[in-house]
Amino acid sequence: MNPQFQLFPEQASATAVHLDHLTLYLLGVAAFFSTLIFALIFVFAVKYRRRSAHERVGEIGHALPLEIAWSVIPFGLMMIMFTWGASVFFEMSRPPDDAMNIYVVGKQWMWKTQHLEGQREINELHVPLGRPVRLTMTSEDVIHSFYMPAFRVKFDVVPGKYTTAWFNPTKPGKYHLFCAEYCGTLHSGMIGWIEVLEPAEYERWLAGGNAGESLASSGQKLFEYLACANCHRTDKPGRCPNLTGLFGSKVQLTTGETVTADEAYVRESILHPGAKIVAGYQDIMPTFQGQVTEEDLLQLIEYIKSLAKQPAQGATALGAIPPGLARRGTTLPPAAPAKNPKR
Amino acid sequence: MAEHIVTKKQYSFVFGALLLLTFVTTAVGMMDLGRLNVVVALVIAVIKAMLVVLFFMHIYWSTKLTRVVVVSGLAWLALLLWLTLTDVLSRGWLGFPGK
Amino acid sequence: MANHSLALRHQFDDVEQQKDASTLGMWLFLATEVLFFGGMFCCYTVYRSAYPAAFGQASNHLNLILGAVSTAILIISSFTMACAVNSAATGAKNALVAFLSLTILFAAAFLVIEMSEWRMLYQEGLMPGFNFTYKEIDPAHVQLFFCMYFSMTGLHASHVTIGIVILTVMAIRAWRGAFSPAYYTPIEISGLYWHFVDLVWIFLFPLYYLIARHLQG
Amino acid sequence: MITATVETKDSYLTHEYGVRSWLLTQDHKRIALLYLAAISFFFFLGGIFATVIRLELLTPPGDLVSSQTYNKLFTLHGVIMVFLFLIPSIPATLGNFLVPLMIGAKDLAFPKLNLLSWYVLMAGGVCVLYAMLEGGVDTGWTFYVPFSTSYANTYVILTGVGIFITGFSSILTGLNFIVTIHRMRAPGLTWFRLPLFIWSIYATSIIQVLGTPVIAVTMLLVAVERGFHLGIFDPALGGDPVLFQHLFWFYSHPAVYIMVLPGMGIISEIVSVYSRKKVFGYHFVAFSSVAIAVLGFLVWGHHMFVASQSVYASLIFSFLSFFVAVPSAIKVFNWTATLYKGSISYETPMLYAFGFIGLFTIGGLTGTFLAALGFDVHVTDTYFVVAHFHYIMVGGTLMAYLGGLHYWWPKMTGRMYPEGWAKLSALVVFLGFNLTFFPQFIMGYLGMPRRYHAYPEEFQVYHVLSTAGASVLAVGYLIPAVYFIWSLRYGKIAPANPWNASGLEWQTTSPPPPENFDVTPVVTREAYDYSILEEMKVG
Repeated sequence: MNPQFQLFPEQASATAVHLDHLTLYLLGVAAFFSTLIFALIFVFAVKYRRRSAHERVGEIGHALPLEIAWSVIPFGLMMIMFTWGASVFFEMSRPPDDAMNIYVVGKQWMWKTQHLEGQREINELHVPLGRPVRLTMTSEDVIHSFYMPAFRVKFDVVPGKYTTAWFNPTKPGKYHLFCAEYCGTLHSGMIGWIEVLEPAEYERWLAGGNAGESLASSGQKLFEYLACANCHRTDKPGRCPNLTGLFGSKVQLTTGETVTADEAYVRESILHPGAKIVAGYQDIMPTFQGQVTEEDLLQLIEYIKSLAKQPAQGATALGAIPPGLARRGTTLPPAAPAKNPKR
Repeated sequence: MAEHIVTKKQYSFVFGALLLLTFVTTAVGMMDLGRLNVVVALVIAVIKAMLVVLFFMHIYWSTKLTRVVVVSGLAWLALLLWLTLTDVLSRGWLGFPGK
Repeated sequence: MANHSLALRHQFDDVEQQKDASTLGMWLFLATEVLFFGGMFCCYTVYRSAYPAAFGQASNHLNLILGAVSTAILIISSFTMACAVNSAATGAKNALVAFLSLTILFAAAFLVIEMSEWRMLYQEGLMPGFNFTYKEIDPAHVQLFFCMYFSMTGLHASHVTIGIVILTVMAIRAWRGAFSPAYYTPIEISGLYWHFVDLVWIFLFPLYYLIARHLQG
Repeated sequence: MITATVETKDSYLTHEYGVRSWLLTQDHKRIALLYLAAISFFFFLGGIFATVIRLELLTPPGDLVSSQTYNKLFTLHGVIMVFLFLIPSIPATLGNFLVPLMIGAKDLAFPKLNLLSWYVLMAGGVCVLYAMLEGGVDTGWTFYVPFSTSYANTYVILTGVGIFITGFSSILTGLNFIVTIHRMRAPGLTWFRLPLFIWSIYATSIIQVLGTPVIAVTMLLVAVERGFHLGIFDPALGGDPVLFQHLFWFYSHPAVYIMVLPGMGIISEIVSVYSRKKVFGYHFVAFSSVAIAVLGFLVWGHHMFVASQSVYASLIFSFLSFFVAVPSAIKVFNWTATLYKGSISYETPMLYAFGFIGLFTIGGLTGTFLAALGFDVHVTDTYFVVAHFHYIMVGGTLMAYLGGLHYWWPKMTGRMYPEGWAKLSALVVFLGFNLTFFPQFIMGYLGMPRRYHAYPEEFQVYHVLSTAGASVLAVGYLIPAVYFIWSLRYGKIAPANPWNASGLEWQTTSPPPPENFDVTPVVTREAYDYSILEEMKVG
C-alpha cells in the first residue's frame, strides 16, 4: 500500500479528491507562469547578450497596458484560487449532520480516542467505511495537530478548547496519523494509524475487545460520583439549573447575554463556574479544575448531551435561592424563573 | 516657519481642559450608565489624547510628514486590533467547536 | 551663531536639517512605542471582550481615587514639560531648569502613588505570580485582568523611570547652559517622549479604573 | 564625473587603524563591515545546525542525535538564521554601506545610534549564544504557547530576551534609514530619481519600525509569563494561546518581507546594470515595494488556518493574502521586461539575479498555494511549507544578498573577487539549492510533517535527495567565503566604477573616502541613465 516512491498521496476520502483537483489547478497556474518567466529570461538572455561594449539598447521605459495586463490577469487567476480554496475549506469545516462523533484527546506524546460506544484506543482509530466521522478534539497540555494526509484533514488540537475535524473514508486500509504541530521532545513519536474497516468488520471490532460501557453512561457515573446531582437535580427544583434539555439550547446569563450551551460552554462551566452564571442562579458551584481530566470532561459532556435527547422529566426547575446562599461580592438581579440550566 | 513657539498661556488653556476632563471622566466613572460608561470613558480619553498630541506635542503646527508618522502608528495599531478581533469575535459562527 | 554651529554634527548640512532629522526620528520612535504598547492593548481588548464580568469584578479592587490623582499628576507633569519647552525656546534658562525639575518631581510622585497601589494589591493577594489568593467569582479570569494590569502599568512605569533619567540629564545640561533659543532640540524631543508617557496613561486610566466598574456579573 | 585618478587616496579603510577605530567607529561603512563580520559568523553557525539536521534526516529512525538535541538544532537554526542573520542581513550590511552613498550623503542621520544598533544586535546574539551553550532551547523559532511558557525545560527566557533585544537593533536601523532617506538626499535627488534599492530599503524600514515592537512585547510577555508563572496565554488560567499566535505572526509574517524586499531592491540594481537599461516600469517597481510593506501586514492569519482561528477570519486573511501576490508579480514581470532588448552580460551578480528571479517565482507561486484555504489545511506544518519559505528566504534573500555582495564588493573593499570561481559558486549554489528543497515540496504534499526527528520509511527517497543537495549547497557557500577573504589581499585593485554603473555610489573612489564624497554630488538625471556614461566614454 505504501510504495517506496510515490509522487501523490493516497486519496482515501471525497475531500481528498476535491482538494487534489484544486492542487492540479494550482500546479497548472504555477507551471504556466514559471515556464513563461524561465523561457523569457532564457530567450532574452541569449538573444540580447552583449556583443560589443557600445551597443545601443532598446529604450522602452514603461508600458502602461502591459503593466495593467500583468497585474490584472494573475489577480483574476488568484481570485479563482481563493474561491476554489474557500469552497474546499468550507467542505472541510462543516461536518455533515449524520456524522458519527468520536472524541480525541492529545497529550505529550500520544493520541487518545474514545468512541461513543465506549471503546478507547491509543494512537489508533478504527472507523467504518463510507460513514462520515466527526472528531471533537482537545489537548491535555500543549497544542497538537491531528493530521491524516490520506484524507487531507488537519486541525490543531488546542488545550482549553474544543476543535472539530471530519472526514468520510472511501477506501478501506490503514493510513498515517501524524501530530503536525510541534509539541516537544517526542513530537515525531506522536504518530499512529487510522484503520478504515468495512462496516460489518467495524461492527465486529466494536463488539469485541475492550468494549465497556458507553461514554454517556460513564459520564453519568462520574456525574454521580462527583455529587453533581445533589444540586443539578432533574426531579425537583434545585439550587442549580436542571441540565435536562440543556445541550444545544440558548442560555440567558446574569449579564443579560445569551449563549449557546455547546461543548465549550459545558467545559467552561465545570472548570470556571463563575465565568458565565445563568440568570436566576448564584455563583455557588466550586471549580472542578484539577479533579477531572479532559477525558472525564468529554464523558460528562456526552452525558449532558444524552440528557438533551430525552424528553424533559418533570416540571422546569424554578430557581428559588435560599437567602443564606447569597454571597458577598456578587450582585444579582432578583431571582427570576430560570428555564435554563446553569452551572 | 522655522519655529512655532507655543506660549505658556496657550498651554495653560489646554492644561485646564485636560484636568477638567479627568475630573469629568472620574465622576462619570462612579455612576452606573450601563454600556454608556465605556463610550464616555473612551471618548473622553480620545479627546484628552488629541489635546496632548495636537498642542503639547505640536502636531497642530507640524509638517505633513510628522502627521503621517503619527497616523501610521495609530493605523497599524488599529490594524492589529481589527484583524485580531475579526477572529476573536467571530469564533463559533459556523456552529462547530473551533470553527 | 557660533554657539550652535558647535552642536552641528558632521553628517548634516545645517542646523535646520539636523533639527528636522532629530524630531522625525523621535516621532518614528514614538510610532514604534505605540505598537509596543499596542501588543498589550490588543491582549487587553481580547480578554476584556471575552470576560467582561470578571474584568468588572477585578476593576473594583483598584482604587479609583488614586488612579484619578495619578492621572492628574501626570497631566500636570506634561504641562510643566510643555512650559519647559516654551522656556527653552524663549531662552529663559532658570525657568527651563525649574520646569524640568518640577516635571521630574511630579514623575516621581506618580511613581510613588503607583508603587503604593501595587503594594496594596500585593497585600490584598491580588498580585499574580507573587501573592494571588483571590477565591471569589471566576478567579482565573480575575487573575488574567491583574496579569494585564501589572504588565501594562509595569511597562508604563519603566517608561516613566526612563523619562526621569532623560529629564535629569536634560536638567543638568540646561543648568550648565547647553541650550539656547537657537538650539534646544534635545529638550523638545525629550518633551515629546514625556508627553507620550502621559498619553499611554490617559488610556490606561479609563481601561483599568473606569470602564469595567459596573460590569460585574 | 567618473574619477579615474590613480593617486592613492585616503579611504575609510585606511583613514584610521586599530581595533578601537573599528569598535568605536561612527562611519556607516565601517559599521556595515562590523555587521558583515557578525552576520557571516551567525550564518555559518546556523549552517552547521542545518547540516546536522540534514544528516540526521538521511535515515528514517532518529539515530544520529537524540530527539531532544534534534529539536534544539532546528530551533537554534531557525532563531539564528531568522533573527541574527536574515533580518539584519541586507539592510544592516549592504543597506548601511549603501544608503548614504546612494543618496549622496556623508553618513546616516544618526551615526551613534547606528553603532548602538550593532552593539544591541551583539547583545541579543550573546544572549542567544549563551542560551545555546548552556543547553539550548527547544521550542521552535515560533515559541508557541503553552509549550514555551509551561512545558519546555530549556532556556526559553534567555533566548526570548535575546530576540527582544535584537528587535531593538532592527527598529533603530529602520528608524535611521527612514530619517536619512527623508532628510539627507543630495540636491536634485528627488524621490523618483532614487535607486530602487533605496525604495526597497525604505519600505523595509517601515516594517521594521511598525512591526518589530509587537514581537518584542510578545516575547516579553512570554518571558514574564514563564518567569513569574502568570496566565497571560495559558489556557489553564483562561488565557488564549491563539492570541499569542496573532501577535507573533503580526510581526513574523511581515518579517518575511523585511528579508526579501531588500533583496528585490538589489535585483533591480543588478538587472539594470548588466542589461544596461533602465528598470522597466520604474514607478511600478518602486510603489510595489511600499505596497508589499503595507499589504504584508494584512495577511498574517494565513499562518493560522488550522489553528482554530474562526472560519470567517480565515476567509478574510486568505482573500487579503492574494493581494500581496500582485505587487510581487509586478516586480518579476518588470525585471524580465528589463532584459528585453538590453545588452546583457553574465557577470556573477547577474547569475545570482537570474537565480533569484527563478527561485522567487517558484517561492512566490507556492506562496499563493498556501494562501488558498483548502490547500493550506493539507500542507501547513509539512515540508511543503518548509520548502516554500526556504525558496523565499534562501532562494530569494540569500541569492540576492550574495549577488549584492559580489556586485558591491569592489566598492566595499577596493578589490575585485575572482570572476571564474564566483561564477562556479553561483552555479553550485543554484543547483544545490534546488536539489535540497525541491524534493521537500513533494514530500510535504505526501504528508511529511515538519520538525520530525524520525519519519516513516516512504519519505526516505526525498530526504536522501535533500541531504545530497544540502551537501552541494554547503560547498557552494564555502567557496565564496574562501575567495572573498582571499581577494582582500590578492584580488585585483578595483577601479571606481568596474561595472559602468550609474549610481552615485560608483562616482566616488573604491573604497570611498571617510566622508563619502569630496564634493556633495548634484543629481540632474533619473536613476539607471546609462547614456551619460556612454557619452562620456565616446566623448
